[in-house]
Amino acid sequence: MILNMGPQHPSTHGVLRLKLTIDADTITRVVPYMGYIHRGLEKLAENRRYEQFTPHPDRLDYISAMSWNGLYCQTIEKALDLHLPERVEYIRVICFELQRIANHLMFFAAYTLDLGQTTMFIYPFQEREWILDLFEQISGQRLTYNYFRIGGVSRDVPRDWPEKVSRFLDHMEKRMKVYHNMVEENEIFLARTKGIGVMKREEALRLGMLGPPLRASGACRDVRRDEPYSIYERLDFDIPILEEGDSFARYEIRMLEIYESIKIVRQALTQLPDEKIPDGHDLIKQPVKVPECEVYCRNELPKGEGAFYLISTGERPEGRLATEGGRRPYRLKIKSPAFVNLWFLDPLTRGHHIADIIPINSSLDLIFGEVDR
Amino acid sequence: MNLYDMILALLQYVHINRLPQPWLDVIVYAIEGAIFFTIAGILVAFTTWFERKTLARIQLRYGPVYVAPRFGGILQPFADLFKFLVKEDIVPKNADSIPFTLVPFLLLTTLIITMVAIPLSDWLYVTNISTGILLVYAFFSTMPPLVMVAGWAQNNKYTMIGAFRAAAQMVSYEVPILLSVVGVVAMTSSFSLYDIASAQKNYRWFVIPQMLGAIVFLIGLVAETERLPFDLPEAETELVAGWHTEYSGVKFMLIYFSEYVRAFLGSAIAVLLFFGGWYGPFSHIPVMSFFWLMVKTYAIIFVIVWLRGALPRVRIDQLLRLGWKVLVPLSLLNILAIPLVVRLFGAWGWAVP
Amino acid sequence: MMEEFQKTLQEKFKIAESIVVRNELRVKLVREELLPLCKFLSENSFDHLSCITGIDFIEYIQVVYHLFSYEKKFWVVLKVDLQKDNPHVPTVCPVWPVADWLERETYDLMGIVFDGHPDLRRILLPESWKGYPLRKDYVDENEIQWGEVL
Amino acid sequence: MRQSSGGYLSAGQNVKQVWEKLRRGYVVKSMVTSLLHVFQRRVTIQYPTVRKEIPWGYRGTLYLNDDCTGCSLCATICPNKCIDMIEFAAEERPSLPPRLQKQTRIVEIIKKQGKEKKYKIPQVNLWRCMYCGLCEEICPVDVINMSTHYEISERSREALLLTPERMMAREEVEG
Repeated sequence: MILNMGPQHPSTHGVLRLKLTIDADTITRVVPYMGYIHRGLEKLAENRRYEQFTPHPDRLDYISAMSWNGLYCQTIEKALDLHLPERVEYIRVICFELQRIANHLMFFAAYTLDLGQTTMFIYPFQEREWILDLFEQISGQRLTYNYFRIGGVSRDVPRDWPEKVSRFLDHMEKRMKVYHNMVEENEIFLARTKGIGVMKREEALRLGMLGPPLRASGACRDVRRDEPYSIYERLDFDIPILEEGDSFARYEIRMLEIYESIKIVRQALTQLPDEKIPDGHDLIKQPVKVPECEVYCRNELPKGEGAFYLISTGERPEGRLATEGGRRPYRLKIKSPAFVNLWFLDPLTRGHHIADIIPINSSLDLIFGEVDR
Repeated sequence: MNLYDMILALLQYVHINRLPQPWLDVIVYAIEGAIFFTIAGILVAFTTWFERKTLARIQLRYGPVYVAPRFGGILQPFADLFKFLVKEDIVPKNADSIPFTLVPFLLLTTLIITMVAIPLSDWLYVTNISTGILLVYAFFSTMPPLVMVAGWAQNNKYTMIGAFRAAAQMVSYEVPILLSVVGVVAMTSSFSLYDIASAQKNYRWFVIPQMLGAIVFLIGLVAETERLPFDLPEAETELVAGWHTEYSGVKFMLIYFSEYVRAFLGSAIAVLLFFGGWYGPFSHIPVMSFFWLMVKTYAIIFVIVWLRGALPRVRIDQLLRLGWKVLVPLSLLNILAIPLVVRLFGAWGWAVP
Repeated sequence: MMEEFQKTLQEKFKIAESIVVRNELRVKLVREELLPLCKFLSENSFDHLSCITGIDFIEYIQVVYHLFSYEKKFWVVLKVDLQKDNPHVPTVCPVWPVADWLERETYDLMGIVFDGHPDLRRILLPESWKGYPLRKDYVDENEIQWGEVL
Repeated sequence: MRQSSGGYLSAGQNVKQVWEKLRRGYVVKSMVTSLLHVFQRRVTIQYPTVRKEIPWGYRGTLYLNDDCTGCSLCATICPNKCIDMIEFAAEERPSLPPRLQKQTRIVEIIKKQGKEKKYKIPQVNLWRCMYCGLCEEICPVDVINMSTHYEISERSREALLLTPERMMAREEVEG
């Protein structure tokens, strides 16, 4: 039988359509259809100036807008060969890691909700809400922050902000125990997720999985360590690895990453230098003009390795296709981790029950703004 | 003095008791039924509010507040009722409209009939039927075929899968439920719920001798009423809304209401069978006996809601495995132990046939 | 290390142009050489295909592969120039399975045909879509102009 | 094909497995944890009656000050092109309500330049705005600003058009 799941289905996390071929209760094939919220961001980028495009990467993965925004700014800075003030780098890393925590909490809430544990939807949201409050205080928005600018941040963090963050981290560590009790000590949860959708290390590497699902399969690949960007070299943190590669491991790896992120933010807060940094008003006065170059910049986003590939032709093409003398990208390719990880839905779900598609789909942590772009 | 006598006395007061006996019975039972169903209906409506409010508290939310804000939104069920009544009643184009329309009504009817056998207190009952518990389960088990018909009639793959799941689940959980009751029935040598409850006077609750039976019954109850963690037939993240996906408006309301009727009646039956019925301090006062039954029933409903607040959903194969491999053997074990239990607890004052 | 690798590649394959920028080894080659080179790379620890990009340079279309080696810690960027009117390139799916959807996306938005791809359909746009939106000469007939909306 | 239900276990293994699960508490820990939350403070906010505190620098709807020089920088930076520049004659040029008016530069300029000159003032199509705040940042005279007003749902698109008069009047913003 062919069962059509989505695009309006409660557990497809946005607008994903899955065409399931099922044999009684066993899935034999899954064909995902996406593109329902394809907005053509790559084409959009070709028609925007560099500084104009900064709000748009937020809309890629609206659950971790900070990370995408930062990645975009880093790409342009790499092309311009800009060196940022220390304080900006530290603020960015703090924001990246807080965003990672927020993203994983959101993942966690959605995951448990999909398995029917409605209460666990709202518990992580308390902490996520707290992070949103922290971001709201620095950026003025709660979801699509548009906080980073090419060469800096839109405004310096308030004086008491670092202290608020560290208070949040203390709270977060305490709350982790509650999550542990609610989920890992729950045999029904374990029965639903352990051994479901197993992908072992070799296969995951061969097929090219990304991000936390890959690390849950036992491969230690993290851009923060393998190709350090920003100030990650100076910080001391571990990359959590699990061997099992099932839905439960994909959940657990994120919980471990939250602990690591807390560690990173703590260090960054203590090292945060005090200096005057340019704010958005200063930065926007200088038009961004990228010379002829090509840049591939990637980050470890909460959902995996994401990248921008920027082609700038400088002043070259003129006429209708002009890039305003290097003020617009000639081509900006967006590489999204969720797009790659969605591909794994088919190999992971084969041979499982219909009900198992829910934990597998959720454990990949997909977001369709990013898949469809 | 029970409800029948009260109504009879009332009729005497207004001098309508000169009618021949069968006609008088018809009138009395009609009035009795109306009173009983009104009370039960209000209680079930209250159950929906109780569940939403309790769940909200566990989840750190407020729950309904806007209708009767002073009383925590207790009139919300009636607001919902009006909302459902004014909603558009959609019959899908390709659905088989006659069974589609019939099922919600039949579903609620079968449940309302079971109320006949369930006493809500030592005076508030329609009639004392000698086959009480069997009658209740006979009507409860009309649900799987009705669900199958509904799932088929809606002409939707999700409803069909939901209906299959519902049927499989209910059929496999009726077995342990009925087997778990055998112990209680053997101890009182009666199928009547009124007699079973009456046998638990002086705090001789059957939950103590029939511990195993009570546990099996309660787990089975959660599965029978399709609550989390066993709400697979309507697992909203998998099957949208399970076997009643296409229902809307009044029909959906009937299904929704019948779910809560089942939960409420199931909990009441559990109390009557295992938790001492209406007996409690001062239960010789009629109002108090009703009060104690309600307190116990809502305590069980609270546990059911709490389970919903704490647990994720199991998978269908795990559910069936639990039913057949754990609950059925346990209830059989319980039946095997009856002679021993009767001898042992008979000595301590529990009802012995 | 990168220079050594560059030399090895130049010896083994016909490479039009290769330069080293930062930690990227940018290699330009003809499409006949692509598949053998990819096989060689994947045997030499380049198991991470990060991105496949199609770029419309008006006169020609370029397809770019970003490969990273977690052992050697540098990138190899393969570039193949294709004809504008009929861009064909062999698929790298057998070498890196992750290329499946990346190639489909490139086909969808840029119109590059990957020969031998198991399932080359549009992925983000509907099947009925005409044209390839990321090409510079793409004109959308149904485009809504700003200001018409109100 | 992978089988999710696992292989068959012997009776002894089965009992052992069940015992292990029971020893770990089965689901008791999560049930107790969830029940303990009953005693915690509720986290949701009863929105229309209770409101969250809006921090300084919130990016809400736009409003205008009197000093606009009509430089059009905001219109050029806006990524969604939602700002149009509207031309006004001197006497029609909207101004702040009297209680907010002070002797600003633009008033002097108007006095000096006379009434023939046209003045450009931004108009915002709010339904297209994404509240990125770039117009606020680029404004050289700090005229266009973002308020803390965020309740902007309307029944029509026309109602979302922030004309210069509306932006100057600031009724919604100060509410």
